[in-house]
Amino acid sequence: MSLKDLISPFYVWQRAFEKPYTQKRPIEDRPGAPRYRGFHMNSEECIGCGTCESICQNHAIDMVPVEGLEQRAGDSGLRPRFDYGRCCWCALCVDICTTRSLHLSNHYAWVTEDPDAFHFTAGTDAMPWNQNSLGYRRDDDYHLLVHDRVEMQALSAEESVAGFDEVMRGYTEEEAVLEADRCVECGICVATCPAHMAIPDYIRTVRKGDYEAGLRLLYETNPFSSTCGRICTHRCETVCVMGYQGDPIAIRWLKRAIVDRVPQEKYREILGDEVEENGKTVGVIGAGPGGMSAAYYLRRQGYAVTVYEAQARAGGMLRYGVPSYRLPDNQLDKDLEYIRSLGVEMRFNTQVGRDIPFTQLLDEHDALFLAVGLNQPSALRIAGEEHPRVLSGLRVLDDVASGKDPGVGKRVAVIGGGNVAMDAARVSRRLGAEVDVLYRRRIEDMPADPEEIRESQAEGCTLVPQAIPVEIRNASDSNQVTIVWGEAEMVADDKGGRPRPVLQEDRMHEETYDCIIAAIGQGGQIDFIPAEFRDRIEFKWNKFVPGDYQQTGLEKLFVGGDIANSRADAISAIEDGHHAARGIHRFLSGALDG
Amino acid sequence: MDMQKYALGPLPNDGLSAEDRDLFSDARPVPYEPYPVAVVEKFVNWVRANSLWLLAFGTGCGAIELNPLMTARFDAYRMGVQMRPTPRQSSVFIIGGYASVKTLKRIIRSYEQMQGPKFVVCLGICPINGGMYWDSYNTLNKFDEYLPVDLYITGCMPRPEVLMAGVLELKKKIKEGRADGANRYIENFEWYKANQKRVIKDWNMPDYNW
Amino acid sequence: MFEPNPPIDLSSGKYLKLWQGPQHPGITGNMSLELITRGDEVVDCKTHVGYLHRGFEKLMERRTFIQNFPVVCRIAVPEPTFNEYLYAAVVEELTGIESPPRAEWIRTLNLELMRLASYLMWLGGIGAAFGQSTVYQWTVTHRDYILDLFEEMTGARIYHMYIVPGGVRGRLPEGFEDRCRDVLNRVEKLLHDVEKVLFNNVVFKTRTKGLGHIPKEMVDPYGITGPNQRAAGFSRDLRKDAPYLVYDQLEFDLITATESDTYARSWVRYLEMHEGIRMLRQCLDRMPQDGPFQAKMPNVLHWEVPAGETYIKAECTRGEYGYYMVTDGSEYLRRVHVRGPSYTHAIALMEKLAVGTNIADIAGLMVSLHTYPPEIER
Amino acid sequence: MANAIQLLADFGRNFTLSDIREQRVDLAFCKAPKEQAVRLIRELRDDAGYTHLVFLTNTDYIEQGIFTLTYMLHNYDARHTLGVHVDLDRNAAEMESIHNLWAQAATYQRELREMYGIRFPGSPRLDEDFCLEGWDQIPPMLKEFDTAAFSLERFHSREGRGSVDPSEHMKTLLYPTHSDEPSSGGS
Repeated sequence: MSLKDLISPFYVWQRAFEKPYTQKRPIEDRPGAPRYRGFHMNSEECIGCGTCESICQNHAIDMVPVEGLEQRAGDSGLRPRFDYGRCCWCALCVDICTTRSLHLSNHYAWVTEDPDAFHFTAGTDAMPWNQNSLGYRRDDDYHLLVHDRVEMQALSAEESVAGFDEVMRGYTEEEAVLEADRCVECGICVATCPAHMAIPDYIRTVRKGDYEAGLRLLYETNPFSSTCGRICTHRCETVCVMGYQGDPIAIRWLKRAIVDRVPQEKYREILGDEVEENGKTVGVIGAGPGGMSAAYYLRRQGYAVTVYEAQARAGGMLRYGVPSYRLPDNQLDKDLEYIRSLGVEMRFNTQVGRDIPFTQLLDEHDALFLAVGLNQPSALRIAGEEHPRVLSGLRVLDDVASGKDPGVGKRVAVIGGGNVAMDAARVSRRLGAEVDVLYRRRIEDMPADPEEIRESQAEGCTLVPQAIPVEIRNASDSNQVTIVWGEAEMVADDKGGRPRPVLQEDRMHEETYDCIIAAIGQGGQIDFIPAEFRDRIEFKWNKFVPGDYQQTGLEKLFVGGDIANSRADAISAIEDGHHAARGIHRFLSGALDG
Repeated sequence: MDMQKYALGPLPNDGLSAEDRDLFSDARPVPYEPYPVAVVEKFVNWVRANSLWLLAFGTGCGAIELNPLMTARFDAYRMGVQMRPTPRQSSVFIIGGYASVKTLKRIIRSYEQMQGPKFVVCLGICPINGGMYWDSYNTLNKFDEYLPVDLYITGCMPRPEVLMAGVLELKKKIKEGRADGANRYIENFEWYKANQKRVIKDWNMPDYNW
Repeated sequence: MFEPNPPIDLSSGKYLKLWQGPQHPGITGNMSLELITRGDEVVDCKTHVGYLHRGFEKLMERRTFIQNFPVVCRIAVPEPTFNEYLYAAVVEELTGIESPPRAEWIRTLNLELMRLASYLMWLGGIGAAFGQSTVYQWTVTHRDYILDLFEEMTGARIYHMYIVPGGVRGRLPEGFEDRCRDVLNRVEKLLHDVEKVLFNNVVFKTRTKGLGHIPKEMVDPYGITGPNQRAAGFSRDLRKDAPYLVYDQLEFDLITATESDTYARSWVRYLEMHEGIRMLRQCLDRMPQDGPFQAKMPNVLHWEVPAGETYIKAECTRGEYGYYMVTDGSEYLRRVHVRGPSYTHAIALMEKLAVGTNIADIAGLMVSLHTYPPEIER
Repeated sequence: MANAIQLLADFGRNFTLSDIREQRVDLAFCKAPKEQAVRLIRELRDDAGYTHLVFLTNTDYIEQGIFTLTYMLHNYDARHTLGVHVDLDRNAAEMESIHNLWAQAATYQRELREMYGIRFPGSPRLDEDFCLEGWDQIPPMLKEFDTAAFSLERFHSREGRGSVDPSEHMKTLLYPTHSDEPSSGGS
């Protein structure tokens, strides 16, 4: 024991003269750090996808309906409700939040005597910390999700424009798994898909490599999976939650990834479709996606189905309106052949009204499903449009699909901005023409798929937006035609609608082409329905307005497809067919009164 | 559980062995009666609220933030709070987060040994609804099924600042005469005991630890 | 060497059975010692644990890999980051993900700060166990300054949940380095004070020298690691022997002692705190300021880790901390085992060392072994 | 370390070692038959420098009906860790005790007895409670023990919870009739 050891401890007194460590007012003076993981906040961007709930290891989050939320596409109407008897403030919910709406405040104090009080819905309940500006947010360089889409192999623009080979080559198995892995399986897309396909479930089968299970899921709602895997308008992808911070999941391509890996010979065995005849017959008018979809689901229920088709082959607009570089014939046939293999009777070259009267069908069958589509090109409604060098987009596509040369010439103007316009333009490119596409509004307003727009540009089509056709004149050469068009300015709509193009009279142009392809839309034709029935059916703008289960006022008649909906795409027609099949089944089994 | 058993007479103490039974009391606890004069009771409550002695029993991970609370930086002593090593001297039992079944047994014994008036404060999420360990086979989910709780402080971990806020809230409750957990325990004694014995399978202690 | 302590006949009346814990001021955490004493002398000791058992290894088997990330830090409350790092390292090894260099530096900084904070807490504990409560007041307060650093770096004081498989969760905040240096200076100054007040203190010296001597030949048969082992003269430290993170790029000395008693163990830890401060300063000076801090990850919501098994260890304040994991290719792990040094220090070793000790020294002896019950029972 | 594999090959002359696998340069695994394991471990400790028992644990392979014990040994001089696996029959899990090789082994064996029901005859205090107290179920670490269900049944969960699935909710809200009734076929 040394003297130093005895004295040394008294050093402690030196500290007595230092400033005290004590926080004077700890509660007020010590807010959480700027990054503090305090209580939850949620902003208006939340769409209620429930990914926060999926990742929460404590089951601290419930997705609950919230009153008074505005109904938006891709918004489930649910919001996360937190249980602060469970939450551990790990903030994984913040990290995984697909819209980045969820974050934490730096507020941390909640003391109460009621153990049942620790629940609140973030963002909608008024909590004391809702105005806090500090708190944990995900760092921009830190991700728990994969935001970039796996690009699909495609033909180069030079290769694709040289022929009618399919442009998109499909995912390899590895690519498909990687892309499927990005899905958070929230299911927000299901409501937006017109056919309400089980999207997260079939994406999961891709991830697991179980394509047979995937095929079964696809056929639950869509017997045109090979087709839709290629040309679907994929409304689902517009609401995909992954799109808020990166690319939406390539849902359409993943559907294709399933069907491309299952040969058609194995469909029957995998799907287990056994038909037990129930003795009732249903007639289907139109062998497009709507009609054939109805035929499939009706046949599966045991109905004897006869399909009446005006053309020589089935497929409708899919065959005659979609070029084969987007949808090869054999892929369409894969879908159609399977439906026919269940024993659907096809009557080709049979136009109702011309070859067989409507009333006869009504008498012969227990119910009728009508999906004749829109096949009358809309008129441009400008002077000179009956010029022989003004062709319709549909006719051009039809000719190409039937192996005929539409004779577009070397210089072509396409009028329109929809998929038919894009297809007509790209087909013309493949036939060797220089193509200008005139469209009234801006490129971002075009109703065509963004991919189609992008690809048509890559293939060398010139897009001329804000161009309003005014007049068509004879050209000096009788094999040519001249168009007069004027530039348009976009004018904001006072009523809150989308901006309107207004013709600028002082900026007119005149161009001469070998032909003009008009592709501004199509209309329907319903003359074949006898007048005595028409009074009982509701129409609007020459289109059917179906009731529940696609039924019309004429009880036995169900309608669907482009002629009965406003969306006018394949997937909507497919759902119409499926839904009508449900309706017909209910009708014929007495569950649905007329 | 046979509810009547307690209500009718002395505590059965049937978890104890025959020779141990003599060592423990079988008298039922009695609820606290407030002073008949309201002003006196109010004064007594004020006194109680300003001298909260915590039992130094770190039952779970919440104990880790009690160290800063009781040392120089946050210095809860200035609020009349101090740690006591024995239940006999303590008035506040802090349940530091999750309680395992094995610890619950010790918590009950310690709590019952505390002299009234006594208060229970639960820290963290686990005693509220299971928290992090909501699916664990060894931790309780709802602590209020086993002992009466006067105050909950959520968080994981609740910071020392919140603990101080909790102390202030508890003081307020005591001053208002609403911190009656101990009485609730006695008034619903059968219910609490039944819940305790439902999870503590080897009950080998007296039914009330005087 | 492993013979159980001789049986005691309690009915002889010479002995007293005494429970130290779980509700007892002289116990480290929620555990208990069942002591048999004869007069002041302990003649038998049994450690009882399980008061904090939450079944982590079971819970982790039913959580996905990302869901386990917030769980693991709770396994050792005073020192959560080692769990975070080891869990991340195990998952990274099994998946083949490599965390970027910047993340490795931040992780090292994080772990060394944690070591310093944990040692400060311990220093307070050993002071308090021998009656020097002033040291406890000082060190807990200074630990709080480090917790402030953690709060601004990670967003939480205790459960940081910062080292995530693949990297770390965020960059260092603006101006963090300066504030960190400032805290290190304060802690360093404090340590010099503590040396005067505690380590030169005649009471402390008298009571701790010779207390709880661990013979060198006991070290391996009892699985003793960390400072307890180094105080017995072994130059073994995983940061030197199997460098992980960026320890091979840092300069630090391995601290050893030969006396192997409570004082030596305390002194080894004391010097290691100085080494820790030295390493932290190097981290702050040499850390890369840009570059990614997270590797490219798959979608963690359904993260399947390939089948495999591995064991990764790190040097925590108490010794060898390790994670052993078996995966089977699914979204859930098949088995994880957490190896905490307290498992043997607090049970096999403590039960042996307690015999023959004065009952007043039991608390100090326990603290000198530096044990955390939650890592024993998990 | 290349000589770890060499070492195991040398040991392989006296022991039937299988599944030798090098995970890292400083970590390898092998499997030994139950009868030989303890002798192997003793020789590894005494002759090969594996003096440190890192841990002893068990993995439940319920599908194959086996337990796999892992004895993790460490050689400080060679800086090498070796995991020795031993398969046990899940229905009659019993293993020779190593409590006389390492002091902490008895604790590990107590834990394995409690958590998996594996018996280690001769191990001290084997049947004393370790972590649990008054446990009345099957050992909790067994794969067939459902801890969430048990927790819900015994410890209850607070009322006032309930979650809605986003896609189901949107279906009820937006297209309630668009689904096939169970009777209407489908696959």
